[in-house]
Amino acid sequence: MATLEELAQAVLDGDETQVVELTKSLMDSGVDPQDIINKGLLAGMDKVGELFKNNEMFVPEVLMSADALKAGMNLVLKDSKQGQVTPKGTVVIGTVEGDLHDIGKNLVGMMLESNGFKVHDLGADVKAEKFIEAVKEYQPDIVGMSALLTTTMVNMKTTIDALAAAGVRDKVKVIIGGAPITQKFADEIGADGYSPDAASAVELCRRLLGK
Amino acid sequence: MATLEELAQAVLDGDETQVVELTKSLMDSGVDPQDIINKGLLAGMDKVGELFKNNEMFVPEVLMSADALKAGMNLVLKDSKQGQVTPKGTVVIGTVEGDLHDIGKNLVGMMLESNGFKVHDLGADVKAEKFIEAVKEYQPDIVGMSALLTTTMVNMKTTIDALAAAGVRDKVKVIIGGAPITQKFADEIGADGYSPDAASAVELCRRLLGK
Amino acid sequence: MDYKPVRTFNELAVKSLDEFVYGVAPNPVKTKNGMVIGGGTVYPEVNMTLPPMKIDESTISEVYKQYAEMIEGIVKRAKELYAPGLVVEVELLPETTMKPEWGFEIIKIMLDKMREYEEKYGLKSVLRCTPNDVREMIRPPYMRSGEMLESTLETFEKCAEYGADILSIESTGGKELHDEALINCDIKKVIFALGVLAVRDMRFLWSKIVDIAKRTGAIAGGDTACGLANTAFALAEQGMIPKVFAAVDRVAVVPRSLAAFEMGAIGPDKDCAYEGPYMKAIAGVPIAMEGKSAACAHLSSMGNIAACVCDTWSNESVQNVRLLSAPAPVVSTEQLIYDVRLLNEAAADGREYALKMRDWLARSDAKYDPQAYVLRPDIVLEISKELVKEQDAFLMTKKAASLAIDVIKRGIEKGEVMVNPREKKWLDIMKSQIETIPDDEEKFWYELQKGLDLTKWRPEEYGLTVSK
Amino acid sequence: MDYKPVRTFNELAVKSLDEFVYGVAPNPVKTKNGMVIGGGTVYPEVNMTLPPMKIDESTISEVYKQYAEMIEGIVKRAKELYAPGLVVEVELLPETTMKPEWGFEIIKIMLDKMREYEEKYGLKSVLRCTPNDVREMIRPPYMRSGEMLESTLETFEKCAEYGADILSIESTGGKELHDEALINCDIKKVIFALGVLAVRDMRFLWSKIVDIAKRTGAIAGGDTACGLANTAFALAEQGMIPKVFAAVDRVAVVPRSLAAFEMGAIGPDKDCAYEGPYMKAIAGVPIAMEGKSAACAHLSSMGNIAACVCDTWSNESVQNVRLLSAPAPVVSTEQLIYDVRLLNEAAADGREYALKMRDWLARSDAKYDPQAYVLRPDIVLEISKELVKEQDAFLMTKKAASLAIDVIKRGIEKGEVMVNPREKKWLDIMKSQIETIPDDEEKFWYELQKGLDLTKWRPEEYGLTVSK
Ligand SMILES: [Zn+2]
Ligand SMILES: [Zn+2]
Ligand SMILES: [Zn+2]
Repeated sequence: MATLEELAQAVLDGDETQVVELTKSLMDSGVDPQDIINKGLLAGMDKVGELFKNNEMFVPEVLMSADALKAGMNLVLKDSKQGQVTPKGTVVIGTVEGDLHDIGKNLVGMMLESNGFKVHDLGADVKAEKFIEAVKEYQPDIVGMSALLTTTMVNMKTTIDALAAAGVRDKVKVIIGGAPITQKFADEIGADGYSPDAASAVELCRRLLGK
Repeated sequence: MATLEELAQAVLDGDETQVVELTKSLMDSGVDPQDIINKGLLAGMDKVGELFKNNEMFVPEVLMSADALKAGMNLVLKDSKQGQVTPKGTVVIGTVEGDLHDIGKNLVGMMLESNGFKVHDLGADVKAEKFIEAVKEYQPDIVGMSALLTTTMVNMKTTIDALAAAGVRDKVKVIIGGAPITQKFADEIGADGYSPDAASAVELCRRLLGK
Repeated sequence: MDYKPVRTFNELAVKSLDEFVYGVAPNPVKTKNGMVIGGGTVYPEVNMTLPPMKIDESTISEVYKQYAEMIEGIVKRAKELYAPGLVVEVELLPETTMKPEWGFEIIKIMLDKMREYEEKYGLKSVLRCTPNDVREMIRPPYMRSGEMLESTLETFEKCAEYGADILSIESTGGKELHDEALINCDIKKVIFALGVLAVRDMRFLWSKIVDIAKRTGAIAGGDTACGLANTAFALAEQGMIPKVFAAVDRVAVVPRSLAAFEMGAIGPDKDCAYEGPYMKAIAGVPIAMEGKSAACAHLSSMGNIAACVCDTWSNESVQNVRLLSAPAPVVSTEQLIYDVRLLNEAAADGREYALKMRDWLARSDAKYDPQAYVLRPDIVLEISKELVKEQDAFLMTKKAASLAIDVIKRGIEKGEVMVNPREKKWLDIMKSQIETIPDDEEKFWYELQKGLDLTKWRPEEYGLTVSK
Repeated sequence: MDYKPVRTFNELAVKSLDEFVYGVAPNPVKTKNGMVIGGGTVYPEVNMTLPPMKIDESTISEVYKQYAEMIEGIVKRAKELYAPGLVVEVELLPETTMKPEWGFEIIKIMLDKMREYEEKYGLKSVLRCTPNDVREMIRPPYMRSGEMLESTLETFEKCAEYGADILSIESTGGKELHDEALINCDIKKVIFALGVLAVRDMRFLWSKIVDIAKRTGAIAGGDTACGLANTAFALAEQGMIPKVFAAVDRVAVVPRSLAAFEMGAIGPDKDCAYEGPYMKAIAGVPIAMEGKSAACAHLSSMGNIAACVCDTWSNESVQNVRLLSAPAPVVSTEQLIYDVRLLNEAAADGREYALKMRDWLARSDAKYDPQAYVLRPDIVLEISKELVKEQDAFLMTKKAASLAIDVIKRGIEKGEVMVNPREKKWLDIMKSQIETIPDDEEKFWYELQKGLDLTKWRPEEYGLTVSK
């Protein structure tokens, strides 16, 4: 007989086939779908988040777990009265104007998605206006900006100022990251948070939204 | 027959005996005391300043030149209708509160004096109040602060703020220096100038007073 | 249009382990002012960048001032420390590449000061001019035409005409796909990105750069896979991907970076991606490397071993910020000069001692990290020897990855290299993925197509056509 | 009251040039957790300080946070790079010495984290606790009594009780006069300040510190003449005084720094003033040295040669500011670890190769600067051998200065060291000044008195009485 612990472990292992089988089996045994989601699937994903934060899981492993999770979720949601799982929050991300480095930003996006956030990725070399449009369109909880160059990090301030001028600064939390960024810089330009890496970015978003 | 060039050279050489002899000889020949001072003695000292700035003279050599200069000046002033030479400006210096490093500050003081400034040295570990008192008492053109520690440099701002609160900030120019100090920091705390070393400090004072 | 190599390498330039050492390259490069790189002396190579600031019309004069201040500090310290010669690298930023007149002005400021110090004090120095690969600014990028490419080439041309000695770039062909492949640890896509896309783009781009070098008398230096292997390295250092994956990626870029030399570049190769030792072994060119004295720019597990066969020794890049002692570029200059002094002193006692020094540098790091391990001079030669048997760049890339895996596995077995237990399975995963890659490039492309996100890059810019 | 040495040194501890090498001291020091300093391995010694910030009641918790962040970064990187062991030095600031409970809390934060890493990961590390010599806070200072002295000693005691492994200080006895003597290049006053004032104060202070070490089980490390010879060095580096003067001053501090070992300290000696090689030669103690990887703190002309006979290798001190890669203390940790890896690898091949490495380090710097030249191992031994013939510290100081002048002159003649032409006359000036110094200490004091500014210091604090 399948257990919720086994299901959590299968998510942690990133074993999609196993997750699907165990989920089915649990559903067939009449286990409460809420429990399958919370004590099985999401419990496994929480463990993933913890290991990733402690540098004990690699990104591709997290992504595999996220895929396995999704497969399990789809099964439960399709077959039960559970509505869609609401995302933990909505995040708009982008690399600031003039900066082409986007792998760090991409990573943050993927990790946020894997951890249940809805992410809108605006890409690299994103002008302040584009951030403003996105805030108006997607009404995110958080705007995340990335920069790798000392000459583009200053555009983070430009963007924050532009958000303020457009009257939307107080509607979102602004977080920033990238090699030259420090907490001090974040404080100086009036960002709400700074993260030194992708794993901490997930934590930071959770904390900012009180989740 | 002694020439003004020889006198200047003797000052540059820091040769006090020679300076005294040449000055006497020039005075005896009826050379205009103004010329002896400006084209002889001070011309030599200007050359000293230039060489020192270019790292081509050592401090003890500058001090010897200054002594030689003083000896020559005394002769001319004693024996002519020239009044006292007015100092180029008055400078109050000190190492800020909490900081014991004073050799750099001492050096600046000596170099300023050698170059014709009147200097009041308040010592090390100087509290803001002491700077304020000194400004009121000596009415300097310039206040110079020094710090070697990253933990005391912040007292430069405290001092500038205190000068403002005491209503004397706009009566003086404030200059700062010391290993951890940068132009950026000077700008941030509202200092009027920054100097990376003793030689440049003299230049800076001259520039600030338009001399 | 096909960009045919002007040279191919079917045997090693470095004939034996005893000839594989720092300061000496089989094909040294002589600069206009008589410095010989790879001719027996290791030179410091100082690279610097701006502190946090915006670059636009309103700040450009401040930008110039920053570079003037940096170069003054650098040559002054180099002179005070009696540097045997100096390479100054300017990695232009996107803004100063897109406006070639800005980039040119910066290079001019640097060169003028360097010449002044050569005249006044006899300090010999040469400038490596590295424009930014701004083709990436437009997404998906146009690789073979358009304003961005033109700006890059114009920057090269203008700077070379004024006397920039060495032309380099960190070109980004294949990066659109490689980034994604890295994060997913998908070695198949890595091999395609490097062995097909990156190689094709290198051949295109370097045919242009070599032309410019010929026209202007500049030296076509080389092109490190910074955006590729160095990204892998940074991700591994942060614990995002396995170090074994980064190590394999690093070896897999060899055919891509070799393409510059196949098209006529002659070195010194650029640092950053640490593939230089392979370039030296195969093409015999002198190489720039970076290690512990680049810790200001990034931490690494290759601080010493990177120096084993270097010809210039670099700090990667440092911001113009003030440290307690001096501005950071001056600090880097000092550290690099002391590092090369030591290397050159050992070599002055005879080749035997240079080899001893090399082996200590290698031994001190090789065992702790697979990325360091694949830089061990004997392993570089062992892998390179197999690679030159393969003339097709795509197959060479596949082979490079495969050989790297085998070597690391063997190293683990022999106890020569430490690999975290949870990384070991990735060696097997990579190995079995590689086995499914066909030997035919077109076939591979056909197979992969469906799984690729073609909104991110343009196959036609790499001479590829999409089926159906 | 007279503070009598418990040990005297009338022959060299290092018997020959072939025994004078990094990592190995005649009298190694074993720490509580089993690290042996001077027992064959060179260890990195990382020293860090706060970024720009105020220290008071309102910020002290942020101060603690800073130290916690720094030590975490340092031990984490040391562990990742498999450091063979680690020395962490905390130079407490005036504020955190004057309030011993603050200094204690900082030391506790560091030690707790270091112990955690030893337990969890087996990273062995020891802490060197260096309070500030706050006696200077009151001008003219009380050297032998008062609140300031008590705070310093209480800081030592509290930290040692909690487990601080090594006790050190950069004491400032004699500095009141030495500063002025330096700026005027007055070698007579230098010799008085060092050979009379500084030596007397060292004997007083170190009798106290050695007592504390005995009571607490801590190791009485040593006391570098930072405020003295390092000031000379900084002034010379800025071109304020001749380098030959600084070089002579550096040798003249030897008897002063030796006093710590005469009073019972056992090393490892502290870095900064570069007199360590003389301590090792004479007293046989292991020594900390700093060189190129301290360029963050100060530039120098001794980047390599400083490592010749070091037992720990230090970065002097670095602010907790963020560089592109990581916080600066982490960057220093990495650079030091790579430096010592190389030294230790060479030594692992046998003494013969450690000596080779030492000689390359020496040769690479010795010729360019007299301050480097007087650190050449053979010259250190040559001068030290003469110094131990002299039992009186004042006469030894006079002799040290005189020998340094002779050696530099000979070096210039033999073409072994480069000295700026306008510096040469200073060697003669110093030499003739020294010749006028009487051999009797009291007589010298009597002669000098009139020319001294006794508002700056208190003769009675050095056991001296003013005539008439
Ligand atoms: Zn790069
Ligand atoms: Zn680079
Ligand atoms: Zn010190």
